[in-house]
Amino acid sequence: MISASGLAAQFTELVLAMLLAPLLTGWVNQCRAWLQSRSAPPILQPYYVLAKLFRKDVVLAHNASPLFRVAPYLILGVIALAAAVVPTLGTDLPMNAAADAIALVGLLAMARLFIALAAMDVGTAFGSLGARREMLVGFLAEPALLMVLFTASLISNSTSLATIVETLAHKELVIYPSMAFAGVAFTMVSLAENARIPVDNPATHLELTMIHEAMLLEYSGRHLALMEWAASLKLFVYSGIGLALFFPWGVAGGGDALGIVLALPVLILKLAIGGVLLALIEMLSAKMRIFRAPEFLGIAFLLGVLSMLLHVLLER
Amino acid sequence: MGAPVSLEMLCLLGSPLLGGAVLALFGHRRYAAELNVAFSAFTLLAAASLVVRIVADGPLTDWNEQFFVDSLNVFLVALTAFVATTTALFSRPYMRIERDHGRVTDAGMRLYHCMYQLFTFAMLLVLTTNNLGVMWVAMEAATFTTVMLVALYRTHASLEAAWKYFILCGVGIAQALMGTILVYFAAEKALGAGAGTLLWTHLDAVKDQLEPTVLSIAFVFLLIGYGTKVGLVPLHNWLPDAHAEGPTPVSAVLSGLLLNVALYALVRCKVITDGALERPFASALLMGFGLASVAVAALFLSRQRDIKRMFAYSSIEHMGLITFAFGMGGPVASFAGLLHMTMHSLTKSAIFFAVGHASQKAGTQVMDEIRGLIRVNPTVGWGLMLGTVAILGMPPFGVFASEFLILTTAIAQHPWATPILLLSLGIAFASIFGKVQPMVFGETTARRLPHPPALIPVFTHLALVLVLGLYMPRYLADWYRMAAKLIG
Amino acid sequence: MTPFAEPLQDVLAIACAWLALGVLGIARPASAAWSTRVLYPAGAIAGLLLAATALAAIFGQPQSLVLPLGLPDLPFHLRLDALSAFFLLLLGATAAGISLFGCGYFRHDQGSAPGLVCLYYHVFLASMALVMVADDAYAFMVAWETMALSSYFLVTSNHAHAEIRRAGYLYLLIAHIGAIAILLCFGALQGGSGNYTFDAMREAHLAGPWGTVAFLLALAGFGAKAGLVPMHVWLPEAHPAAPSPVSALMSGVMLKTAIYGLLRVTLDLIGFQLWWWGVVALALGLGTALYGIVFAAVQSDMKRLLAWSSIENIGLIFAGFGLTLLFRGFDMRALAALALTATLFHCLNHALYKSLLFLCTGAVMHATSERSLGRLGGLIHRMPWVAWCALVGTIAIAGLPPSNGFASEWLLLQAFLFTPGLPQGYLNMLVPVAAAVVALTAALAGYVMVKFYGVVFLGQPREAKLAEAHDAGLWERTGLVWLAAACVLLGLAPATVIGLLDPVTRVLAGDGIASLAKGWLFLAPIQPARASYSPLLVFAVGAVLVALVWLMVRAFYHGRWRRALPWACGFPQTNARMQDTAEGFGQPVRQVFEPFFRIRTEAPAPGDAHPRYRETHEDHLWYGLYLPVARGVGWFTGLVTVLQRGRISVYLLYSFATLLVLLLFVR
Amino acid sequence: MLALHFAPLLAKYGPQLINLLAAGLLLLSFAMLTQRRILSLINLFAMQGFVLFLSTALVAWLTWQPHLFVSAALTLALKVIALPWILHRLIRRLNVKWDVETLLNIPSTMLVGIVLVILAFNLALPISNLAGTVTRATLGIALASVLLSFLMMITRSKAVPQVIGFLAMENGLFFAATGAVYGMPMVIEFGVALDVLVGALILGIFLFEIRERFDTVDTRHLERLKEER
Repeated sequence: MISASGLAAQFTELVLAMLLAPLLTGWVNQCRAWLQSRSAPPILQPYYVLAKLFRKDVVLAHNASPLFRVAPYLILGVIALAAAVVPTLGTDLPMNAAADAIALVGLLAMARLFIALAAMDVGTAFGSLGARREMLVGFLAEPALLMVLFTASLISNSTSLATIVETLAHKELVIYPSMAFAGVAFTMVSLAENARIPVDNPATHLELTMIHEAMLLEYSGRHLALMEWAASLKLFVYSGIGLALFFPWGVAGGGDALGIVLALPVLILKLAIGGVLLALIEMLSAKMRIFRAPEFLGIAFLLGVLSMLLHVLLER
Repeated sequence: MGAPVSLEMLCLLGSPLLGGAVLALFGHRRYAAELNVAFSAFTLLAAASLVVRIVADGPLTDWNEQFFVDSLNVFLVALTAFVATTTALFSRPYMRIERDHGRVTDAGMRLYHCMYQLFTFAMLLVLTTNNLGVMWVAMEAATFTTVMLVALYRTHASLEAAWKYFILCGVGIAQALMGTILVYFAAEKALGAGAGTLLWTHLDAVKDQLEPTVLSIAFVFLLIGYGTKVGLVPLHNWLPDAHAEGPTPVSAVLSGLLLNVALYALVRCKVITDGALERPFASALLMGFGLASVAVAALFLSRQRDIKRMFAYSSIEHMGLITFAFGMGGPVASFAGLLHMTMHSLTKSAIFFAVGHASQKAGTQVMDEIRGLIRVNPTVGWGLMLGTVAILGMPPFGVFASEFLILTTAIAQHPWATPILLLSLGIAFASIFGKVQPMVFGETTARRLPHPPALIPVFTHLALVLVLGLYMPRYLADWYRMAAKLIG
Repeated sequence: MTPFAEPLQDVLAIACAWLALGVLGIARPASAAWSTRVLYPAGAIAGLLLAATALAAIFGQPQSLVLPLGLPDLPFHLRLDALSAFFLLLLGATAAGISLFGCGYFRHDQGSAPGLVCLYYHVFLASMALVMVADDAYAFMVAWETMALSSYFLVTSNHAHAEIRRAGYLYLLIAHIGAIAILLCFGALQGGSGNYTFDAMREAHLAGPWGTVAFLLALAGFGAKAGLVPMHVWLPEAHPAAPSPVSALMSGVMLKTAIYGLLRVTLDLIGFQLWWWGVVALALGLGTALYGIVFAAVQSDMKRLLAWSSIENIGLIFAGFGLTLLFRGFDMRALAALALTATLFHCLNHALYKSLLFLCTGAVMHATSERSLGRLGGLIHRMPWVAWCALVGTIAIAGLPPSNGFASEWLLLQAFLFTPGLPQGYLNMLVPVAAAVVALTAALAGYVMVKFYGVVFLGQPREAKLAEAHDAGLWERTGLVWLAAACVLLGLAPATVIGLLDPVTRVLAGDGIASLAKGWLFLAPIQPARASYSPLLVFAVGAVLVALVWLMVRAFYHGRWRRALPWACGFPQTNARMQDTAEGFGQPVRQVFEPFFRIRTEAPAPGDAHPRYRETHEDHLWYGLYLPVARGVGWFTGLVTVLQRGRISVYLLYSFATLLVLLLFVR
Repeated sequence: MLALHFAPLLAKYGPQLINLLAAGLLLLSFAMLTQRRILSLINLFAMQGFVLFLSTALVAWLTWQPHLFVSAALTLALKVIALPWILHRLIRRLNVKWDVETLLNIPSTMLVGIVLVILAFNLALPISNLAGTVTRATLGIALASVLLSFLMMITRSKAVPQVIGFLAMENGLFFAATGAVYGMPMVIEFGVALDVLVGALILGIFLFEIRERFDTVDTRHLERLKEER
């Protein structure tokens, strides 16, 4: 059942994801800088930051509990697990049998739960504020993402991401209007989930507006490094999901090593384009008040439901 | 002819009669209460032996057929004797406390004890006689005795209650006499004039030859007459007043026994009528009145402030339920009706025992002023709580057993009736339990009772009800079955 | 006699043992030591035995037994089949943990004497066991109402407080009305045969309308017990009012007895199922789930919060049940089996984690004598055992992998994803909406549980006295750990659980899905290509990854760390009161779902020296449904009093009129 | 002796006589219904009792049943002598002479009464046709008088008239018993008579009790026990 090639593919993919994730973040930042006609930081900036943070001492608040210290490792681990599930290079992934789309959403939710708990642990005003906002984003974004995935699974009669990609990429090309809706919904969700404008601004520490950063306020040193890494990995995972659902072409089918080798440049290309698009969106839209976020995500959720409805109505 | 009256019957009817005579003289002495208990106990003994005899060798007619005892009335006889005895036990401390409070005089005590025995006698006579006329006379006598008992305190309220009781039941009973006359009129055709004409056994033998029109009119009069005493809506108005204003032991026997006895008379007449008529005329009437009583009584319940008054209305409700069951007829429903009779009288009298002590303790019958019984007299509190739970038809108490049978039969045979029953039972539960709970639970400032309360009666009754809900002895069941067969 | 040869008799014996323990309790009512050191442990052992017996019995043949008790024509019939066995397993396993906890918990005075509480408690357990094995209407009703009664006395055990009495009253009232509905349902089921044994009901071939009547009555009756909206109002009152182990027992097990009854009646006793019954149940269930979780989000009392979340879970269970009926109605057996499996699995999970969490709140209340979330916080430092057990429960109830909660929700969602196969146009539209509601509910559950856990256990203590809080005692820890372990195990080995459920679904849905599961490692409901999930693998890989990260960090970098004041954006003297309160945390949900609530706000005046801001969220249904009904009845009773105005002539007129009417009626 | 001579005559005119008496009874019932003064009410009651006695005696003579003679004697003793005497003493002690206003004014009461009579006759018609006795028409009249006294009890607001109405109702019943069927069995006749007597006595006692508690015998003061709206 679990082939050696599969294991190999799984491993390479995971490692690749872990390593490429900061690069993607860097690339997005650079694009933003260009679009804002600023002089961009080097594309490897995230790596430098991580390295520096790892070297620094950890400063813990007095009443930080063990949970606070365990959380970063847990979060990075869980998101890495999620990354292992998403087929970016090949569809022959053993983890796909272990965790399907629903489980993937579950894993991301797990990460969110822990980051929120960790934020509440120290017991400062900002931590709990951030946690609350994060959960607010979460409880609307999570079902929306699930709806998007369900649409795909209804199309491909399977919740396993690998099968979904197989169906979408390697069957004859069919136009799925439902996927258009799903695509819009997914974009909105991933903007919110990755703390991007218009929902959040990754580059600010303004107390009143920040969500994700507010939760990291009390972290320092390697813990912070892990958190940052997890954040960029999360971005990578979401891009992976997006590509798998909407641009699955180029992902290698069932276990041909050559395909995987070919898939790599395709992936990088797609990621690059995706990064530009992301930066563009962030450029063009303005940060909204936090109270508007529910409406924004609510729309995403409804679009997700609509896409399922469309599928049920038109495509069966 | 001329067969000597059997010993059991003699004791059964003789003991209360004698007791009445004796207590009329010594009713005010210190040992009067014990005497009262003794006479009742002796009656119970006689009843028990009578039961044994009936179970052994079937129905028995006695004293050239003037008395007739079959499985239908023998169990009511036993029940009556039993509850009369336990109530006597309860009234011992209760009346003592009343006397200490100065609410009853010596003359009052004499009257009380004497009338108590005579009342028992009258009821037993109604149950055992074979003669519809004598039945009527005895019923009237029962009314008189209880009227005296209700008026015992000679207060404004008690007099008013007694007066209403007297007038309403008197008029009602008069209608019953009209009915009896009509029955006699019809019977003459079949049996010819003579002393034997009104004997139930004879009527039962020839019931299919009786003139239907006459019988139906007769039954209407009988229903109005005895129905008034059963407390069927809209003939019930005397009942809450009489229950609330008399001494509590009297309330206990009134709703525990007298209603049963009246219903028994009604059932006897129904049997004859059903025999004579081909259409289910009597059954329809009984069901109608039963449902009306259940519904209206349930609605009244939530309005009550006086605890005894509330339980009086609950008696109306249960009588309605039983009447409805008899109206439905059939082995199951009649069985259930009889069972419910038993359970109701046991439970309700137990409740009145507890209520009596509770209101004595609080010095009032107003429910809002009775609080936290469980703190001061836990036993009284638990008696009231368990009794209430039982009367509301909560398993494993026996009342539920009969309600179970009645309701399930109802939805199978008369689905239209079930919504009414469902609503009524729900409202009744809400009203009664909502009022009893704060009385039992919570905090209080009241003192303990001067005399130790009589708890044996309460918990004997409740224990019986509990056991019968879970297990019914074979012979008891057969007994009910036979009785149910008689009712049809 | 060899163990498990006669499981039904064993069950009976255990039930009797529980009763006996209760009676022994009132032998020495005042002595807490007697009941907590002797009786509760014994009760826990009985629970374990029950679980073991049931486990063995699930795969055994159905057994039946007739007791010489009950009505003359209707002795108590008992029967133990797979369904009963499964719920008995649930009961036994949960009760064992709760009783263990109780050993430590009941040491304190709960208002009533310890012996009495012990009596109620064990009668409650025994009656629940009897409900599961009853095989005729009378036995069932007796056990059912005994259960209601004993739990009522448990709820009101601390009856000095008026609001507790009110809660108990509301509870018993709704339970009783529900019971009457169930009774009538049985009356409809026996179809005029006059035979109330379940066997007879299985034989009786009902006419369509009667079947529908029976189903609706059952839905109403059992729904009232389960806390189905709109019959839920008693639940958030009664569960918090009871002592915590009792809340755990009520939320965890008693609600499931209602599910058991509903399954028994609809899938076993009624010979047929109509698909639209399923739609009704599904709609009600989803509504309940959303309603419950939204209200849970705004609660500021930790036990009320858990109670509302019980309503949510019941809603999910009903949704699964409705789906089962839907598939059954179209005779899609395999899918019905899938939905049913999800339902039953969720019952089991909820029993475990909800009792776990309620017990945790109990421990917290003992340590701090506080229930209000606004006065707790930072307890993870003072009571680590409770905190970590609670974390397990939190993850489970939030439905996150690899917990058991996720496994059942995963199955449920899978079942939803199959509904487009239904041969009914409109129903297909139902899928997305229904699935969306389930997803939303699950996500909200995460929100609520973060609020619960974060506010109670994390952050800084909001009150000075919390510094004296002590961790749970040994007995209590044992109980907590038992339940937590069960949650973890069920989460990691769902395939095994499905194996357990297989006989049940074969009986009720006519098919099973265990045979299709891809070995013990994977959970693959219909076919592996379609969907498969292996929590063990997920857990293992996840653990490995976390470990790797940790090791690498440790390997390459130093492990230096020091303590300091929190940073908090450099704000000076931030204190504990600046953390989010429970209300604050719930505010976003309150804003998004505003129409759900009946909100009353007390805002301070502009120049207020001591400004206080209070906001209460109440239930529209209470004001929109219950109070009007009560008022209506009140008005009606007022109308009836015309009959009793005290004038004797009028009374005479009544009987006179009756006489005349009847006389005319005769003519 | 004398009786033997009258026998044929009676046998001839007996039934008509009885019908005449029955008519008289009904007339008296109506009179009582309309009568305002208590004293004359009692006298009317006594007269009704006398008519009852006559009819009973007549029936006894016609059918030659000894126990009917006894009950006739009973009627005479009880309803013509004892009860009116008791009632007279009663009102003298309570000194109530007037029963001023009735709850329903007299003419409308009369109308209702007539309707009742018609109903009663209709009701009794089929039965009377079955009756083998010489006194077939009497049942309807008995029924009517029972209903009329019932009506009277309803319309009177004072206690004493209500009592009288109650006793008049017993009269009607008695008449039904003797007129329609030739008297009930002995036992019952006695029992009924006894009950009537005891009842009257108890009522008397009560009236005094009520009198001294409420210093009036107007039943409208007996309206405290009721349900508030």
